[in-house]
Formats: sequence, structure tokens, C-alpha cells
Amino acid sequence: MVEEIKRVVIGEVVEKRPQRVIVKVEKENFASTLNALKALSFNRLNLLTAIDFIKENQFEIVALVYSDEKKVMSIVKARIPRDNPEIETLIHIYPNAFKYEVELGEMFGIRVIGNPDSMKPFVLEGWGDLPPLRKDFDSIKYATEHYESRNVEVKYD
Amino acid sequence: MNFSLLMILLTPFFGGLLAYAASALHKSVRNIFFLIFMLIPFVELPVYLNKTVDNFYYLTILGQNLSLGINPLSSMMLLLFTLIFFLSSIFMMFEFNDRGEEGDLAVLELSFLEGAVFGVLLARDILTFFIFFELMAVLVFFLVGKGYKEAHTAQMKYITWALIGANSMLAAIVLLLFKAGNIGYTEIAGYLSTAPTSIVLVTFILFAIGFLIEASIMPFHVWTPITYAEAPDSVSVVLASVVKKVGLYLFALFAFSLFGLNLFSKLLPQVLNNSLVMYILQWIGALTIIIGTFIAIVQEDAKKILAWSSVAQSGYILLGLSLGTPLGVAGGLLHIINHSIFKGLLFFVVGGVIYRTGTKNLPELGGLIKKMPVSFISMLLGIIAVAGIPPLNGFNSKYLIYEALIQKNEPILLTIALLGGTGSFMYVYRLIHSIFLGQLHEEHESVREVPLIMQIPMIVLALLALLFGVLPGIPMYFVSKVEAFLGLDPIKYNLTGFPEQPGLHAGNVPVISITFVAGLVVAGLLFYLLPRARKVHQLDNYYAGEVLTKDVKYNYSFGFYSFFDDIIAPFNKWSVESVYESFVGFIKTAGDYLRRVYTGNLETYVSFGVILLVIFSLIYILGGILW
Amino acid sequence: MELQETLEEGYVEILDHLRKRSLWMLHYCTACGAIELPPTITSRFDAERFGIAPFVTSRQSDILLVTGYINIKTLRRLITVYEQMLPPKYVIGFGSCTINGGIYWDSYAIVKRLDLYLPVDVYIAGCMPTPMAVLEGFRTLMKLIDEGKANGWKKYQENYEYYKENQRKVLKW
Amino acid sequence: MVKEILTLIFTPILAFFVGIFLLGFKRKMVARIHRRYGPPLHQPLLDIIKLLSKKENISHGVMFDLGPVMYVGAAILTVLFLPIPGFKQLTPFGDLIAFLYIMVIGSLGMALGAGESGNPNASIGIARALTLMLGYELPLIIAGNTLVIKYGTTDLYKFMTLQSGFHWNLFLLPLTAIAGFIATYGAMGEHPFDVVVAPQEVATGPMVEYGGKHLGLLMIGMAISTYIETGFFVILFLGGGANILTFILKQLGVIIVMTLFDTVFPRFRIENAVRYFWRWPTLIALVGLLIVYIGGK
Repeated sequence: MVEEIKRVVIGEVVEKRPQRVIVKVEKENFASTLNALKALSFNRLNLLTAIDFIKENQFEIVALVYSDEKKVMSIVKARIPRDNPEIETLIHIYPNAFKYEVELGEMFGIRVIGNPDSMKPFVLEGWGDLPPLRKDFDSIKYATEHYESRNVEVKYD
Repeated sequence: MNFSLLMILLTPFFGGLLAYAASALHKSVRNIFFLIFMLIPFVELPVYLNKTVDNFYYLTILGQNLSLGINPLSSMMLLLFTLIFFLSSIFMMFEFNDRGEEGDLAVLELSFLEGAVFGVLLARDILTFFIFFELMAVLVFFLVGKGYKEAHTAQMKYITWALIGANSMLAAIVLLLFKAGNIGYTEIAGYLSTAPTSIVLVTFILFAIGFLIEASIMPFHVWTPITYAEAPDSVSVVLASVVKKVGLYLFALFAFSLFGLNLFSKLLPQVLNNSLVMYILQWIGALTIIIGTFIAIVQEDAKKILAWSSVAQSGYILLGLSLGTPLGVAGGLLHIINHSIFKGLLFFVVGGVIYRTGTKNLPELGGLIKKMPVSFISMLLGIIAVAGIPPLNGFNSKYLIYEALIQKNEPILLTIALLGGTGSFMYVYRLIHSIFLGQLHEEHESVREVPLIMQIPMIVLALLALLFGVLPGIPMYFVSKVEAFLGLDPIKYNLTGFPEQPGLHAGNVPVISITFVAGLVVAGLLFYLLPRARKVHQLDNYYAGEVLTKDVKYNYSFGFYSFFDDIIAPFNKWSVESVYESFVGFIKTAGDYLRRVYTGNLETYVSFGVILLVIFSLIYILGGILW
Repeated sequence: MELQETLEEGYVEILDHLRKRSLWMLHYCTACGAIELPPTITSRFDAERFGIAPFVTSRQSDILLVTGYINIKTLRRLITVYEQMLPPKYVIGFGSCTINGGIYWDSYAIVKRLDLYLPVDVYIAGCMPTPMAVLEGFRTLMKLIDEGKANGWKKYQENYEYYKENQRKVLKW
Repeated sequence: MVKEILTLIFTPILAFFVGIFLLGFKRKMVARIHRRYGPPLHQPLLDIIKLLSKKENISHGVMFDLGPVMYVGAAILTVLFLPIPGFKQLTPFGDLIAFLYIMVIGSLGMALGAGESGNPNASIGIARALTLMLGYELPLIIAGNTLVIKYGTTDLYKFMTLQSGFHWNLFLLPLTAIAGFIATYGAMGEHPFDVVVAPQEVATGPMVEYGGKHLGLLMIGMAISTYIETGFFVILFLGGGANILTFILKQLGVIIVMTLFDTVFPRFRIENAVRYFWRWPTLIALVGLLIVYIGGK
């Protein structure tokens, strides 16, 4: 299966396990790679998310696509710069990417061009702080600041 | 002081002309004249209440003398129709207020229509009856034209059906004229009693086609929904309460006094101890009830629901009249009075809503109860009457018809009639729910109640419905006199209901209403003693926890009974409409072939002429030999 | 005059005694505790023998069960539902997440203490209490009602501003 | 005459308590079928007391308040038109057909009140209730007609007295009795036909916005209408009973049979419910009608 992917994709292709193929591509041809894989019988998008590499000041966009026919899952990765991150939308290739892109916007602050609800609130209504899943956001500090807790010492009798 | 019948006939015509002339001065002058001349018949008619005048000769043409006359049946109808005309004229003033020239014409045509209806009711010979019947059809044609956007298709449909009815009646009149030699009702009745069965049957069927079209009974009801829905509101009141009843009045008059029930029973084979024609008519009435009710349930337009409902109710009247027993005929006649009242009431309320909101499409309405309380209460009384629920007048007449069906031992017809009652309960609730209950649309925030004078028709008819419901004795006074005139022994009645008599278990509406009020008092007391309830805004509603905002449209109104469609889906295939469409299709193709004959060059015409000449001469020669 | 008071108070006491036998529970499952309710209602533990039955709309029910963690989005709906209920109404907090945030103590979206925002009559400890604990919670609530102590709704009405202030702090709009 | 008036006044109260007992018994029996103890017999009474003693109530307008009042008022009215063993009640003033129409006033009141609340669940619930009513009315009407033909009169009191001894209609006209039972079963809104107040789909249908004293009044009305519907069936097909005790026992019997069906059935969709009513019960009723029509005449 790997040869067919190699023939179709410009970028590094590694077969970690018989059903697992990792594809690393450049930011520009992320969408075109997914398009090619879809033509190759990878008909289902399982997940679209991002990873925050704060040290290299980059986000990594990860898309898990699965081929029901060949029973193979391929993980497509691409690195994008961390300050004002932007990617093109995938809804015309995989329509179910819509809500994943909205979540990218809310949780990481990644703008998705072409998705109408890209930076709109989805789960966190009225959120004023940094996007919560970024590494530089401190959840404990936020929680202790914003939500009063019951200050009672616990008795173990 | 007695007014001659001619005066009663001519006052509406004279009033119309006067009002039309006065419209040149100013609109209010026209209105004053219009209303005055609508009131005058109220003064003239009581004189003839219990007098029966016959053949009041007023004109003789080609040896036949046209005559007028009044009898208990026509005097009852005259009184009812003058009331409806007066109320709808009040409504018309508001409706055509800012339509200038069209309003003047409408005023003229409505008064002439009243004159025509008086003419039909007062006629004592078939020629005057036919003249006024045609005048009525033409005037309705003009009035319907002033309605909503599809009024023109409604006009076309109405006039084609009216002409079909007119021609069939004309054929019957001509046949009778040659056979009986005289056109007066009494002479014709005399001739018919001795005439051969074939003549009697043909004339009755031809006349019946004319009346049943006018009364929108099942096979001929196709024109009713669109005409009632697209006519202006005051005119649709007149259509539903008056013009339809004229058809049923003529059916009653001809079936009982002219042709005579016993005439039928002698000539025609007996089916379950009533004559064949009457038995078929009963089944047509029952079928009209079912079709009218089940189609009214799925309508989306307020006036369409009322139109189909009036088709269903006329099915009840026909069922009652064609039973032929004193109980059934009393029920039918009482239902004519009751139906005119509550159907007029509902059309007035819907007209008032359209006057204020400008739309009659149910999904666009809703929540008007806070803005138009008087209309809500009158519609509430109206729908209780249509559904035939005790405190109001719809119950008494339907009750008589059911008891008559039981007396004649016909369970299937009774089942259909009772099912029609439950069905009417459905579309009647749909009407009041989609207009008055539910969420108020923003654009209707500024809607106010209908002006005070415009409320008069609603209030008068609502109180009348309540009065006739609780005290059925009042309308029964007229109905029993009519039964005596039609040659049936009238049923016993007293002011508050019907005492126990053969075939009729005592039904006493005042007792039902008093107990109901007592129950309400007990429940109201219990409700009042408990902590008061604070008013809550419409948006503070259970919405599975979500917070409702103003722009959320959550009114359940479009497709209220959409699941009802696939319950009656199997029956939708055989609709009468499709029969007519296929007939129209046949005529078009036939016309297409005929068109090819006219090729335009002379030789073909000449050859056709020669061929025809030959054919006719052959028939003439052969005819001479054979006969 | 004091006869009137004794009558009044006697009347209230009888009412409370009867009222505890018929409590209707709002079927509004906020989080993971809701899975404990079916076994409490059905054959094995049968809450209906105490007169406690699940009802659908907020207008009809008396107990609001907050079964588990409350994030901000749910809190806004919870407050609407609570205000739609008719007093006397009671709130029961299920599990440690309503008491002190439970395992979500460090989460950016979970509210730590329920009784800052809604008056809670009974807390049931446990990281999802078992049906027996739930029934015990119901019985304590019934005892409180009987003694006339379960008036969380009166507290909410009296210091309405305090609760609204806390809610406004958390719900930004 | 005073005895008559006294019974007239006490019938609604008797009907209310018998209705409470029947509903309590039904809930207890359902619990027993689920192998659990279930609430005490007087649980509906406790519920009504709790509802009526609510401290605050909400209202969406005058018609919203009038709904429950009309429902209870009509229930009281309908109860008075049902004969009781030994007393004619108001039957001389209204026969079987008038009774069919009087039974409808209550649901009209509640429908108008629920419509005023403006909640879409309420409107859907009412639309379903009216369509279902059209469904179960057909077999009920045919069954009623068969009885009218058999007895020649439409007076409910005569129906009761003519069935004295043990020749009940259940044995004489079994088919009509079955059709009548299924129709009353539908009218009671038991399980396959409880599509009107389906808690999962339309949040208890018309009662979605009713709470506190409004719902208390509706529960009182429901208790009385349970007495009415079971009483109607007992009068038509089970001979009405010699005294009030046998009357109530027969009602209990009807409730037991109904609950046996009620606990085991899931729920029909509204179209299937009406189609079911117009297919089997109507067929049975028609066959029963035919038998009486040909034989009886």
C-alpha cells in the first residue's frame, strides 16, 4: 500500500505498521495530499486536530484518514507557524471536517479559511482568555482565579 | 299596513340604485342609504309571518301569468336572509371602504343580489323563479370578481357550473311548459301527480342538478372551495349563508310541495321503505359529509377550511331533508337556519382577522387572542356550534337528524354522520388554534381589535347562535309551521327542547348548559381559592432548558395534521376533480380533431355541404318508409 | 390571633407531611450521574414506593437533580430550568463534582461549588453515588421536608441578588 | 325527589374517589408487574394535594387558566349524565348521542388552554389527541349503533336495566363488546395509544406548560374521566351492576384487564394508531352490527 501512497504524495512516507502509514507533507500541499488519498480509497476522515510544539514555535496539523477497503489508516501531518496560524478548509473533501475546524479555531486559535464558523464560540460561550489547549495557557491558575472553591480542610477520621 | 309582495321584491333593487346614485355625493351618504334599504324588509316581512298568499298576479307574458306568493317556508327563509344581508352589508362598508368605484359597484350588486334572492323565494311559477335564479348567478359572478388574486379563476369556475345548472333547469322548464301548458306551481304539481313516471323522473333529476350545484353537494361541489375562499369576505358570507341555502330551499320546495314525497313512493321502487331517488340522495348527502370534513382537515387557508366545512354541513342538510320523515325534515330545516348563523359568524371573524392582519394563510397567523379578544370569543362560540357541542345551536339540528336516522333504522348513515361530527371537531380546532393561540408574530404586535361597528355582525350572530342553542323552541316555531306547509305532521317541541316522542329521546340543552355552568362554578371556586398565578411572558416556556429568544419561530402551525395525509392517502386517488380533468382532456382532443375540418379553401366547404345534403335527404326518405 | 397561627402552622405541618410522600423528579440529566437514576427508579430499588417518579417538564417537577460536573454551558441552562420550576422546589447535588469540583478541580470550564449558584438542599457524596446512596439522599430530603427545613427555594428568593451576582461572575453574558 | 338531588350532588365526589382508587390500583398493579412494590394505593391523592398546595403558580393568559377549569367542569357535567345503579341521574335529559358529544367538551377546554401556552409540544400533542379521537370514535359509534338497534332506544338508563341478571352484552354481543373495549381502551390513552402524552417525544403533550394548581385540577379531571370511561363501558356491555359496589367492582375488572395490556405494549405512531382503529376494531364492530341488523330486526 505504501508504494501507491508514495507514487501519489510529495513528501516523506513511512510505514510504521502494516495498517499504519505516516505521511509528512509541507503546509501548502496538505489539502492536495488529502485529496489524492481520498481518490486512493481513503474514504473516511476519522480525526482532524493540532499539536502545540511551543519550543519550535509551530503547530502540527494532524489528519487521520482511513480506507475501509484496504483496512489501512494513514496519518497526514503538516507543520504551520505558531503566530497567526491559518489553514485552508477541508469541508469540500471531507464534509465532516466542519466541526473539527471550528474546534481548531476555539481550542488553538487556528483560523480556517473557507469555514464560515471558523473563529466563532462553540463549547466555551463567552471565553475571554487564551485558547485553552495551547501549552502557554495555565488551567490551574485560571480555575483557581475564576471559580471559588470550598475552602474547608478535609478531616480523615 | 300591508305591503304588497311586489313592494317587498322591489325595495332592494330600488335601494341599490338609490345608494349607487348617492355614491356620487359622498361615500357615507351611500352607506346610509344602503343600510336603510337593508333594514326596510325587516319592517315589511313580519306582516306575512303566518299568512300564506298564493298567485299574486303581477304580469302576463305570452299568455302565461307570472305570479308571486309567500308561504311559511319562504317567509322563514326571507327573514333569515334579510338578517344575513344586513350584517354582511355592515361588513362590506368596512371592507370596500377605501376601494372607491369598486365599492359603489359592490354595494349596487349586493342589493340587487338581495332582490334576486327575494325574487327566487317569492316566485310562484317556474318562469319568474328561473329569471331571478339567473340574475342571482350573474350578480354572484360580478361580486366574486372583486375578491383576492385568484378571484378570476374562481369566477370562471363558478359561472361554468352555474350555467350547467341553469341549462339543465331550463330544459326541465321547457319540458314542463309544453307538457303542463301552464307554469304556475300549483298547476304543475297537479299535472305531475298524473304524469307518467319517466316525465316526473327526468324533470326531477334536471331540477335536482340545478339545486345541488347551487348547494355544492358532492359531485358538483368542485367550484365551492375556490369561490368561497377567493370572494371578498362579505360576499363569501352571503355565498355560504344565503346562496347555498337558496339551492336547498328550492330542493325542499320542489321535492315536497311540487313533486310530493308520496308521488315518489308510488312511482319508484321502494328501497328500505323510502323511494329510490330519496335513498340515493341520502347517500350523496352522507358522502358529502365525509369528503367535506376530511378535506377541510388538511387545508392551510382559513377560508378554504370554512368553504369545505360548509360543503360538509350542506351534506347534513341534504341528508336530513331527503329522509322524508317529519323528524328528519325538521332537523334539515333547523340545520339550514343554524348553519347560516354559525357559518356566517365564522366567515365574519375570519374576515375581521384578514381586515386587520391582511393575510388569510394560517401559518402566518398566531397568538391574536391578546390583541382581538372579542373576535376570539365569537369564534369560540362559532366553533362550538360547528362541532355540534350542546350549549350552542349546532347540536339541536344535528341531534334531530341523528334521531331521525335511528328512527329509520339506518346504522351506516348514522355512523358516517357521527364521524363527520368528530371530524368537524378537528378542523374547527385547527382554525382557532392557528389564528388565535400560539406565538404572536412580530408584525402583528400592532394589531388592534376590529372597529366597534364591525363587531356588531359577530356579536349579533354569536348571541343568536347561543340563544337558538339553549332555547331551540324559537326557531322550531318557524320550522314546525313549514313542516305543516310541506304536508308532514310537525314534531312536538317546547321552548327548552324536545319532549319525549316516538323515535326521539328527550334532549334538553338548557339542563346540559346549567349543569355545565354548575361544574364550571365548582372548578372555578377551587381554582380561585388557591394561590394566585403570576402572568408569564410567552418566551418563558419549557424549551428543554434552552433559553428562548424573540427571533426563534417556534409556532407549530404549518401542516398541523400532516400525519393525517398518509392516513387518508389510499382514498386520495379517487378524487372527483380527476374525473372532471379527464373529461376536459377528452373535450380538448375532440376539439383538436374538429379544428382540422376548417382547412380554409372553398372546395372542402362545398363538398361538406353536398355530403350533408345527401345524408339528410336519405334520412328523410328512409324515415318516410319506416314510420 | 395565635389560634390562627397554630392553625396555620398546623396546616403547614400536615401539608409538609403529605408533601414529602409525593416528590416529582425532573428528568434533566446534566452529566455522568444520570446513569444511576434508572436502577433507582426501576425494579431493584424502586424509588416510586416513596412517591418519587421522573417527570419531563420543569413546570411539573419539584426536585432538580444535578447529577455530576457542571460546565458553564450547562449552568446557564440549569439556572433557566430552576427558575421555571414552581416553588416549593428542591435541588439535590450528586457526587463530588458538585461539592468541590471533584476530578475536574483544575479544569478551565467546570464550576467548583454548586451552592454558589443554586440553593442546594441535599448533597450526596461519591464519585457517582450508588442507587442505595441516592435513595438515602432522597430519604434525607424527605426528612428535611418533614421538619420544614428544606426551604432552599425561599433562600434563593430572599437573597436573589447574591445568587445572581455569583452567576454573573461566571456566566459572562 | 330529595334523594335524587342528593345523589346528583354526591356523584362527582364519588366519581373522584373511585377514579383515585382506580388510578392508584393501576399504578400499584403496574409496579407489581415490574416486580417492585410500587406506591401506596392513595398515591394519586397525595400527588393532587402536593400539586394544589404549590406556593406559586404561573399562567400564560385567561384561556390558559380557563382550560383546566373547563376540563373539570365538563368532567362533572359528563359524570351526571351517566346513570348509577338505582338512579336515573340526568339521563332523561340526554341520551347516548348527546353523551358522546358531552364527553368532548372537556378535551376542547383543555385543548384551548394548552394551545394558549404557545408551546409547540402542546400543539403537537393536541393535534395527535384529536386525530386519535377520530380513530377510536368509529368503532365506538358502530358499537353504540348496534346497541341502539338491539334495544330500540338510546336511553343509557334503559341499556343498564335491560341487561339485568346475567345476560350482559358481553355474552350476547361478544364482537361488539370487543370493539367497544378496544375503543374505550384507546379513549383512556393506554399504552399502545398513549401517543398523545408521550413523555419522550412531546414532553407530556398538552400538559407541558401546566404545573401546580392547573395540573392539580387536570389530575382531578383525569380521575373523574377514568370513572366515566370505565363506567360507560360497564353500562354498555357489563350490565351496570345491581348496586354501586358491584358497579365499582366491574370497573375494577375493566381496569385490571386494561392494565394487563397497558404494561406490555410499546407505543404506536399516530398514523398507525388511527389505521389500526379503522381496520380491526371497525371490522369486528361491523360484523357485530350485521348480526344484530339482520337477526335483531
